Amino acid sequence: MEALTLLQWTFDSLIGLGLMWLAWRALASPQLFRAVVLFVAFGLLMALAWVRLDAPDIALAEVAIGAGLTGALLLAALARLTTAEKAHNEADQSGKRNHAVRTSRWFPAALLLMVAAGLAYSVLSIPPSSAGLSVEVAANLDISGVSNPVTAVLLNFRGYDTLLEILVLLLALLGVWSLGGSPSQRAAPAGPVLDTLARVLTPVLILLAAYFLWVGAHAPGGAFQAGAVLGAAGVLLLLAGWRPHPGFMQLPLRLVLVAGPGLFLVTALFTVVMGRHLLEYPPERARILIVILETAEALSIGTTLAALFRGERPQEKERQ
Amino acid sequence: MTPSDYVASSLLIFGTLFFFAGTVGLLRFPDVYTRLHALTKSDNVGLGLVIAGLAVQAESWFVVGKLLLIWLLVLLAGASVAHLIAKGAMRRGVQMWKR
Amino acid sequence: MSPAIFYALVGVGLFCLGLYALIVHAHLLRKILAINVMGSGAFLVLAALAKRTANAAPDPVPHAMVITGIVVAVSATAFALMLMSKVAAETGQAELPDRRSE
Amino acid sequence: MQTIYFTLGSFLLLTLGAGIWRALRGPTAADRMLAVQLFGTTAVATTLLLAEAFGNAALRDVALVFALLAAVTAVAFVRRAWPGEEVECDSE
Repeated sequence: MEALTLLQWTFDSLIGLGLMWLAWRALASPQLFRAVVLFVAFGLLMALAWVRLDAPDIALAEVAIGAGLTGALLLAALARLTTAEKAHNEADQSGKRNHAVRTSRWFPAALLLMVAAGLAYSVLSIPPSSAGLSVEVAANLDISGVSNPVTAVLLNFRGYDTLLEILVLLLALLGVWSLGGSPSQRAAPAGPVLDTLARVLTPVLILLAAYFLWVGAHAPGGAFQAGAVLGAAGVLLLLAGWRPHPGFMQLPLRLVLVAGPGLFLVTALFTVVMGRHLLEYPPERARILIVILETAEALSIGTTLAALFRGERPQEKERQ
Repeated sequence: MTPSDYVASSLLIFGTLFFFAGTVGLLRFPDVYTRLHALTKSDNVGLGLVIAGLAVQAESWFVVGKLLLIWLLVLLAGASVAHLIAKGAMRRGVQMWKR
Repeated sequence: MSPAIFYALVGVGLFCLGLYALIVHAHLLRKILAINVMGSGAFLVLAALAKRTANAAPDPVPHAMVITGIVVAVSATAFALMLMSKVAAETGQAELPDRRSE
Repeated sequence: MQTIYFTLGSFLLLTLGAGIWRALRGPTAADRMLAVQLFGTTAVATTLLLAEAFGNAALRDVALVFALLAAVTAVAFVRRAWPGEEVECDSE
């Protein structure tokens, strides 16, 4: 048993030190591409930390987003950045670049050491063991309609968090669209290998999203994980050169985007009108309500994430 | 330890050794193409052996199926990505190593 | 020290590392990465403190918060990256000017 | 068996750390991407080992997502972020 404890500590310290080291190297890297690559590796190691901390729900979301979406987003942004810099340097040959390194680094460093010490002190001074709210959640799990406590918290006990969260997601997309998006990049055709890869992986990803949606009621999984996997499928398709049907980019796209938040809002209003608290479902209908809400949300989250990656605002149809 | 434990442990250890070999190859080989070659050994054989070792211990056939699915997906993705990177490197004129 | 406290301390470290990089670096992409590292640190503190339940299952409420947090973080990152691209398209660089050099 | 799972898991983490050296060193962008690929596969193996060590079946789903999505970043690199001409750039 002693040896096992020692091994677990070895494992933990490798992950902890690895995280710190990767974050430091990523942030201090002189070259942007290397910083992005190290940051992606950092995200993967984060997922292993969630696995170790007995948080498979978080691990699923982190893997789908950290391994799939964040990396793709950062790399695409880096490509746009390089293009913009090149275009400007050609237009303006003088182009004196500003690489000024701020000299007074010791002041923020000293300040942050103090912040770190204060935070570490407060972490160390909280009670080393506490059940938190898990007792209350376990006691009320029966009326939540699902048996996975994390899904119960997300969709039932703290449903208003989730409601606001998907509104934030929608807001981010509106922000990206209102910036006018990026000039669409005309990449070379995908070639047979990438084409096949996208064709094989996309159905598997969609199936996996459906699996997470279904399994989320009683095991790790749920709308967020399903939505993240769907979003990754969309990103893969966009990268392989697939373009959505122009008809879909009009009203249908917008309907899918607002389906999740819209249904959630309607449910919230309905519960209030029925004389209950905001988003307090009647226990006997909770299960079916959660299934419907989760499906709509997963679709909306997935579409929003893919649209965020695409970045370009769908063209308005010419109105005569 | 039961006999199946011994089988599983040796498969797992062999698998990890392939991961080690893949990492050494990634560090020591001289150019992108040879490093790709080292990398795919970890993907295919290393993960394959680890999964075989875990499948020996699995409690149900469902778990074995899921493990095999994971391996197949890694094979597919690894092979495709290796091809894409090699092709991209050739098109961009990354020099091949010559003795 | 339990593993939970250890991971919480790592989270604190990541948060401060990210904050330092956010202050020191002038490049916008680095600032976005720094904010993401800060967020990861905060998530790690939350999830680690949820694990203080001896041998029972961890507290699900912080887990749910971290999941929503991860999705919000990626959408905010996407928006920030688009803003950065716009700045770069306008000015040709994505670096904040140093006031003293003007 | 627990001991073996944790020993091998820690060993895999060490090889991860060594592999990151390639991501730091380069010299080409493709080399850095290869390190991330290896990172992904090793993470799949580590997650599967931990699933067995903790007896938590849900962690196999995590490994499944790892396996599926490791390709997306690499494809994004090949399609979007790979600079037109490779220069043997910095090494630290």
